[in-house]
Amino acid sequence: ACGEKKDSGSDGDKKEKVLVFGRGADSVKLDPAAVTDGESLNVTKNIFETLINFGEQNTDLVPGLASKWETSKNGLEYTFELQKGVKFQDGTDFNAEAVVKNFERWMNGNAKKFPYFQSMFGGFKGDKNAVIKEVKADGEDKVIITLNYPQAPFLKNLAMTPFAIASPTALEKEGKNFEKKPVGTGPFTFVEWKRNDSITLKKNEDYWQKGLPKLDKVIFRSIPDNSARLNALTSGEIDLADGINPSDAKMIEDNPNLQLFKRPSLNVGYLGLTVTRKPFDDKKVRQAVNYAIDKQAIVDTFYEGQADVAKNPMPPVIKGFNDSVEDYKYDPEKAKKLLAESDYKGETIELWAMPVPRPYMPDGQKIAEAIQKNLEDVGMKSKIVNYEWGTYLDKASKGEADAFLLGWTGDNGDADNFLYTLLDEDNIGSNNYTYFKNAETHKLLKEAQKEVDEEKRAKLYEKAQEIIHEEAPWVAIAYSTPLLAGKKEITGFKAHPTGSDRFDTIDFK
Amino acid sequence: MLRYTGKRLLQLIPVLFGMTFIVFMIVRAIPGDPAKIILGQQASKEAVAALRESLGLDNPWYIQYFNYLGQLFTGNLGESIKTGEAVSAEIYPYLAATMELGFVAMVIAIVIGVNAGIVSAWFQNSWFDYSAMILALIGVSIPIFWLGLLGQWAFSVELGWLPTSNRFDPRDPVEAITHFYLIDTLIEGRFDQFLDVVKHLILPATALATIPMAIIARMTRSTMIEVMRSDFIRTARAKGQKMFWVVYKHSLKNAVIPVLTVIGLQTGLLLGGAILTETIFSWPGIGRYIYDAISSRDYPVIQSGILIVAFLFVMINLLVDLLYSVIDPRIKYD
Amino acid sequence: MNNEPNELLRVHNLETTFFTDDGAVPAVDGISFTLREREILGIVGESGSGKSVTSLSIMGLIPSPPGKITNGEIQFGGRDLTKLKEKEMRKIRGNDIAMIFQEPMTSLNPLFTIGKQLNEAILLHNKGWSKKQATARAIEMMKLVGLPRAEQLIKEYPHQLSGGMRQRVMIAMALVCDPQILIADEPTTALDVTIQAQILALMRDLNERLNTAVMLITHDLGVVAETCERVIVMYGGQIVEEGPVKEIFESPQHPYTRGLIQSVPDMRYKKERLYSIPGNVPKPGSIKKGCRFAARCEYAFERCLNENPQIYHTNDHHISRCFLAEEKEVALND
Amino acid sequence: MTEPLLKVKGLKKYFPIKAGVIGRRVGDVKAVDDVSFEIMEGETLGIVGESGCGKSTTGRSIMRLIEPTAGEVYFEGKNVSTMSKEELRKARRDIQMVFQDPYASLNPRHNIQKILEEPLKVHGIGNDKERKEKVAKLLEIVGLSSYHASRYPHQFSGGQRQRIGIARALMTNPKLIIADEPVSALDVSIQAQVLNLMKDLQQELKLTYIFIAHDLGVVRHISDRVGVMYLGKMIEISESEALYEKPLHPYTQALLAAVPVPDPDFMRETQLLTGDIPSPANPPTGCAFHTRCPLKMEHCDQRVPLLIEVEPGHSVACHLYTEAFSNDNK
Amino acid sequence: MTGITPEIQLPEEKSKARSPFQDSLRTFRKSKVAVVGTIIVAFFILLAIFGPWIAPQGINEQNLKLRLLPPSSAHWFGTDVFGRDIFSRVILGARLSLLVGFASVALSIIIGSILGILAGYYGRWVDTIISRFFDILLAFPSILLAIAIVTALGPSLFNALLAIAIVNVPNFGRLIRSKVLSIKEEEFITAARAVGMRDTRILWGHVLPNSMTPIIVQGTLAIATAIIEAAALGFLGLGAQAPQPEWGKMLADARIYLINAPWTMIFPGLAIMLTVLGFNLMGDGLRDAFDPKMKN
Ligand SMILES: Nc1ncnc2c1ncn2[C@@H]1O[C@H](COP(=O)(O)OP(=O)(O)OP(=O)(O)O)[C@@H](O)[C@H]1O
Ligand SMILES: Nc1ncnc2c1ncn2[C@@H]1O[C@H](COP(=O)(O)OP(=O)(O)OP(=O)(O)O)[C@@H](O)[C@H]1O
Ligand SMILES: [Mg+2]
Ligand SMILES: [Mg+2]
Repeated sequence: ACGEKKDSGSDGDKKEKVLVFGRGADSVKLDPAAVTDGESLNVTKNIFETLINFGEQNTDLVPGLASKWETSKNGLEYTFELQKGVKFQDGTDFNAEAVVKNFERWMNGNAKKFPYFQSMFGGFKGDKNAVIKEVKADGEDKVIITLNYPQAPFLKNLAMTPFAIASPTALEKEGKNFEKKPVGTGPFTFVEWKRNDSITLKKNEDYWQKGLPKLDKVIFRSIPDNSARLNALTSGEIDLADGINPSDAKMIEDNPNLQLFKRPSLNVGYLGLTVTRKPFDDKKVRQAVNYAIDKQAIVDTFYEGQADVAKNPMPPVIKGFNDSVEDYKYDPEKAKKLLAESDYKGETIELWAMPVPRPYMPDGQKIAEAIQKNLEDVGMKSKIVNYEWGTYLDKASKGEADAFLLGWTGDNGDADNFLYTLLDEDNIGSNNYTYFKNAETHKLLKEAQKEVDEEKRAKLYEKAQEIIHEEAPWVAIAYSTPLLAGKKEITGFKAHPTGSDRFDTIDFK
Repeated sequence: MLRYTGKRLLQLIPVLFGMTFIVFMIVRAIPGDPAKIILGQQASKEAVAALRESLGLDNPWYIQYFNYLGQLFTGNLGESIKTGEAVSAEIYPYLAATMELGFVAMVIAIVIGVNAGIVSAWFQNSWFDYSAMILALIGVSIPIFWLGLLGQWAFSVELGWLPTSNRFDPRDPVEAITHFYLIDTLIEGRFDQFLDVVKHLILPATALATIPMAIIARMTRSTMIEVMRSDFIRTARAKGQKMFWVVYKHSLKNAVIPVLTVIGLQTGLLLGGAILTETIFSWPGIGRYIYDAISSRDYPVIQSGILIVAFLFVMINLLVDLLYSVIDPRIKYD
Repeated sequence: MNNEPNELLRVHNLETTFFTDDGAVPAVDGISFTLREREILGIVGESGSGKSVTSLSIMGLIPSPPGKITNGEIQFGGRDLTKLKEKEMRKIRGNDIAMIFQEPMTSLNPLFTIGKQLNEAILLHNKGWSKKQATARAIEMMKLVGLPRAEQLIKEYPHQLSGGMRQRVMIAMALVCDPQILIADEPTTALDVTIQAQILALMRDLNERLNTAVMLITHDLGVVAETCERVIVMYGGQIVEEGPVKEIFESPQHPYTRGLIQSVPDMRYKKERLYSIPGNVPKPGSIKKGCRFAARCEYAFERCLNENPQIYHTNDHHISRCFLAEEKEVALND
Repeated sequence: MTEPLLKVKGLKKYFPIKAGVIGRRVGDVKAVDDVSFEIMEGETLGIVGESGCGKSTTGRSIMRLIEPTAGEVYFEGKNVSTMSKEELRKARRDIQMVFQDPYASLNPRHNIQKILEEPLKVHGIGNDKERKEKVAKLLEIVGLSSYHASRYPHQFSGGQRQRIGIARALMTNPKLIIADEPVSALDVSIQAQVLNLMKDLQQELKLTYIFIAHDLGVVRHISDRVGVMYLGKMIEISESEALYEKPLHPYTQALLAAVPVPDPDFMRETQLLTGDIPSPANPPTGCAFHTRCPLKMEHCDQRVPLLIEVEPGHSVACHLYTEAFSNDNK
Repeated sequence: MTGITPEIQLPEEKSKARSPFQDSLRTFRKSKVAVVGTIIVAFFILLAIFGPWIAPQGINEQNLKLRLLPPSSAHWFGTDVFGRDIFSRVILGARLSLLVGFASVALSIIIGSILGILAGYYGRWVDTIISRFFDILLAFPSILLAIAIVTALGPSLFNALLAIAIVNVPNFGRLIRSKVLSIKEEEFITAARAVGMRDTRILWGHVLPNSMTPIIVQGTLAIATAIIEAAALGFLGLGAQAPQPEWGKMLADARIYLINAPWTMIFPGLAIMLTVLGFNLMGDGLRDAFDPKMKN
């Protein structure tokens, strides 16, 4: 594919700037709307753009392909004004028609084709829960989206990488192959994909934002093992590495050739206590477990300090975080007392340990071992249980675990994406793994979904967090700061809390 | 010969059938819902249900099996649940990667193993014999994943002599023609890239080669010793032939069959060991392809991947069988 | 003495020992004899008496380890073969002294054609010959040993030949370089009687026509009687009797020889009871004291159990290792 | 004349040659092809022939250790060929076998006691003590000592092992012993011991022997009658004296002529045979011997000669005599 | 008893009755390789038995303050990320590895023997079916099959053990089948039949005991392989589970500390290697002793 053969760039004054980014897995498809995995989205983020963008290192909304937008009073109609003079990488004009075509494509799809669309916008054309009613062009540069019912985080959803705008020409021309030959408006153009090895993007010379991107080429290389990836960084085979073990942070900081990047936290790692199962059907037991676990020690040891001890089911950066909730202190005595008062009879519980490292929990196995010890200290025996990741999620979602480690990374930085998704009865059987069910919180969360006023909304969430804290279906463990590491020469890299990074501002010193 | 090949192929049919069945049953027994895994943690219930249906996962197992068999007959290995690609279309680069790695490992194992075995047998009970056999014993006893990690640590991280992982330098990617990069780089006349590919191969191939090398060395030695005791070797020596030729011509050819058998069997070990090696060295091969597919419950990929590897293994052993008759005129196949 | 043909090979006090796990086994324990030009010398003895070890010692082909020539010399062409370097020994093997073995089935390399194996022997000692010349010579020799269709046979493999044919090939191979000595170690034991008769006739014939001296090793007294001129009888690694065939059969001096001759069932007459030597053939090295045969000997007396008899000459060409022969020697000398 | 102890009629054993995917039968090795003979009680029948001519197969087929393809075997008038498995097992008490290889025929893991008392156990004879006594007695009989009973086969020499093999065959007091080359693996001096032992035992215990061997000298000494086999067929059978003095079949003549005689003065008269023994998988047509026969006649390669009694007690299968015989009777 | 030729006794050495088994043991004891192997194996067996008394610490005595300490006099092999004593864990891990090794091989031998004997002795369609089944299982690279099986059963040490056992069944099955077939052809079996022995008795009394030594030899070598395979499964996260101190699992856990704390992975790896080496040496010695044909 990449016709030009260069002589390792040693000669010539204009040295090519190539960034090799090492990551944990290969992408699945390069059609952002069709995938759910971070590794696909991470690449498409650099090829495509969304109407609205998140802020540089937060989830505030800033203009993307839409330069301006307006919301109607009832929250049912959104008007977007588009950037002018933008072209897709294949030369197609970006305009309202293109946007409509994209929406039409999604809305006519199904859950298999566009899973995120289903999750974020309730359904497809004709579905009863579908959020979007219709999308219309209003001239060349204006798009109007009408909703069936108000959705508070609608704009945030739109800012998510999956809803990036693809070239309608390419979509038509490539058909199914589009997922292997993506064309967007983004700073980089797709070049080549070697499965399970690397994806190469090159600079989009006609990118509409002047001066960007700074790199000539970005190569995404998959190196599944965290330590192998770090090895590759140390030996100079890659320039930037994702998924750095907290345990390696110190070493990287000490290494004069490397630098550490911290991704602002948009996640929470927790120990779920399935409230439908003995002994966790007893609130006292759940609270006891909360007292029993030495979260600080866990954070210090397994996150190597690259995390904050958590107290709520969502991280503090999200609007609506209730800071006045007072966390359960590490207090084994109190835990013992509570246990003594409870129905717990000393049975051995199953403690499920996550088999794979995730940003919110770098080493579930080891954390489980530490928790096991904590519980043992207060008289609760546990057996560590392991399943392969897929099975783990599947079984946990069926409510088969007693206590399980898990976590969540926010998609769009909205409280709804944490509290409702993870702890509302509507999501029992999917993401509410603890089967927590509470009439009050249900009411609060439902209300908040339709509340357009930000402040009022925040209050509702704060209230919900208080109840959840008291009911204690989780032991919230940590808000972690996922780590990346790169060569010293890298400048302008800002790791994004959502986990999808734009490489257009990166440069080499 | 042709007839024998045909006969052997025919005999393989029931084995292949059995294999499909076993693989299918094992794969179905793996707990976990692929739909859920594909859609990930964030997916909604509806999305999962819809996907299950469209993947045909709601059918009873025997229907699924017959569908699967039916597809196999038409040469269709199914579609990857994860990528939506036809497995037959996407598997080749992985297969090529493993075959290249395996081939190089085998060459290392055979060249060193056979010669070490020969020299040990020739100079039985010499210091060379002792040290080679002790090394070989250690070689068969060493966990290759450990060896691989140590090698990676020593030669890549500490010494920086060799790359840690993958097949080539991503900054200067090899243009795939056959997906055997050793060949591709040569076709393209890129000698620098060829060297780079070789460098990438050294560590994983050596790790992978260790056990077969040790086993081959031991096997070669013991068969050679046996052969060298035989009457016809005495005859050859009685003619006044040089020991070197007695060893490398008369003995080796006779020792080759058991050694070949071992080599054939070792390919199985190699293909299996590839999972570990490929994980450690991020080698984009079939071992990792299958392993990843297991994590994502990508049934068609697991099934086809295992089957293809097993098929390859069976074929290699068939080839070994056929080679016997080329080497040994006594084995007459019809 | 003077009108006897010249000595070709003189073995003097040869001692070959195997150093095994169970200690040193003196398989050949101080034997001396000579082989003369053009004669057929028979060596008989029961299994384990050291016949093969003697012949392999001469060829310098004792498997080592565990075997080693521990004493004595083998004079051939003015040189002591036990002192020769391997390289010089190679020039003698096949060229000056050739050997054929007991098992025609296993003495040919199964993986090479007959022609190739014959050519190898020819080309080894005829530097500068072309393949064609070698093949021509091979065919000539094959015809000489009475092999039919020699031109086709050279393209065939050993397994395609019957035992008798293979033994003929072995003989042809031994004779291609016109050796002065042919050592035949039980060349017919594995063959059927009718075939054995053919091979023995051939050997006699070749001995006459080519003037090759033959050392014929066998355990069959019948074969000795029909083929040899002179015979050596071995027991427990030693020579117990040596003399002209006629004399040995007519008036055996050693009780063992006598017993051996008597215990052979002769096809010409029916005996009600066969003579039998009581007891078993001892393991070499197991008898430390006295005459090795004493325990089985009906004439044994006190001295036999304590003292190993030396060799006594009962006449100028007949020796016996028995105290009974002492008197005769004394008488002879008187 | 009394009934023969053993009567073999038209015994055949074909080993199929298989080929192809499904193992189609493409031919047969005619290891034993229509062999008939009789043995009287107390008699020794020697069977000789070159390697592969079907001697062992004959011996084993009689005991039904291999199922014969065709033919009948009568032992003491009972048809062995039609016996059930259980009857056959019982019958084997009376027919025992001694094997060629004294090394391979003894289970290396069992001591002599165990090896010898096994036949008794199998047939439920005696109690422990009696069995022990019997083992000791038989060890003495075959010239070993009772203290040998606790040893293992590998601790014996070849001749001793063959004695053990014979002792085992004698444990159940059999009437018939089939000895398949019992001395060919032994040294000459030992061979004589074993032959003498077998002869002594025969007199002592009124045994009947089928003595298989390829050594004509050995056979002459032990047999009353001798049968000569060639390529699966019995080509001559006669009183042993008659056979050795006046062999009728050209093959027998050649065979006798080929045996080396331990006498340097002995002069050979007959011409040697040429050529090799054909394969029983692909035997020559007509008389199997015609390819090597010095006296081959025109139709020898077409017609199979039948075994015909040419002189009293002396039968031969050769066209020389069928012609002569028929001519004589014209 | 007239006329019977007596066996004249040579002044033979008063050798005692020695079974071939005892003979083999003597050879075995004389072989240096075998002795070293046996010592290593015995050492690890002792560790497995007495580990809890020898080990300075328990399996899971965490002390997060003492994490990743390099080897010292207090912690000979250093500590892991939980501050647990690696020395103790390595010692206590011996039990798991040996358990998997012995148990899985025992299981495969039992199943393999049953199938192998059925196939070898009854022949015909029984043989065809069983042999085909073996062929099929053998057509898979064993580790791959084991991985698939464990994934299906769920990762645990027991399931790993089971998977390894299943994967090894055809090896033993085939060995025993071929042993049965070849022993069936041995002359002493014909002799037993000639004596009038029943088939089942031949099978149990002659065929099986004579198949034992190759099984023992192969079994010992298979234990070595099983230990490595279990470690590999542990390494892939499919075998033993935390906090079990299984060596492969310890390696996997230690992998991310390769650079910071190499001792965490050096010692468990060495332990695996040494144990496996011990079994291999012993197996070699046994083979040399029991199967002199293979001896060199
Ligand atoms: N490679 C060897 N290792 C140990 N001992 C050996 C070896 N070769 C021969 N011997 C010993 O030497 C003795 C004599 O053996 P040799 O082969 O010369 O006997 P032979 O007379 O040729 O007998 P046969 O008639 O059986 O061939 C044997 O008893 C044996 O113990
Ligand atoms: N189980 C078998 N399967 C196929 N062919 C067989 C079998 N057993 C014997 N034969 C063949 O039958 C023929 C006769 O064999 P048999 O063993 O009876 O010969 P023999 O006269 O005893 O020879 P030897 O003197 O070598 O013992 C041989 O050609 C042999 O190859
Ligand atoms: Mg010999
Ligand atoms: Mg036979």
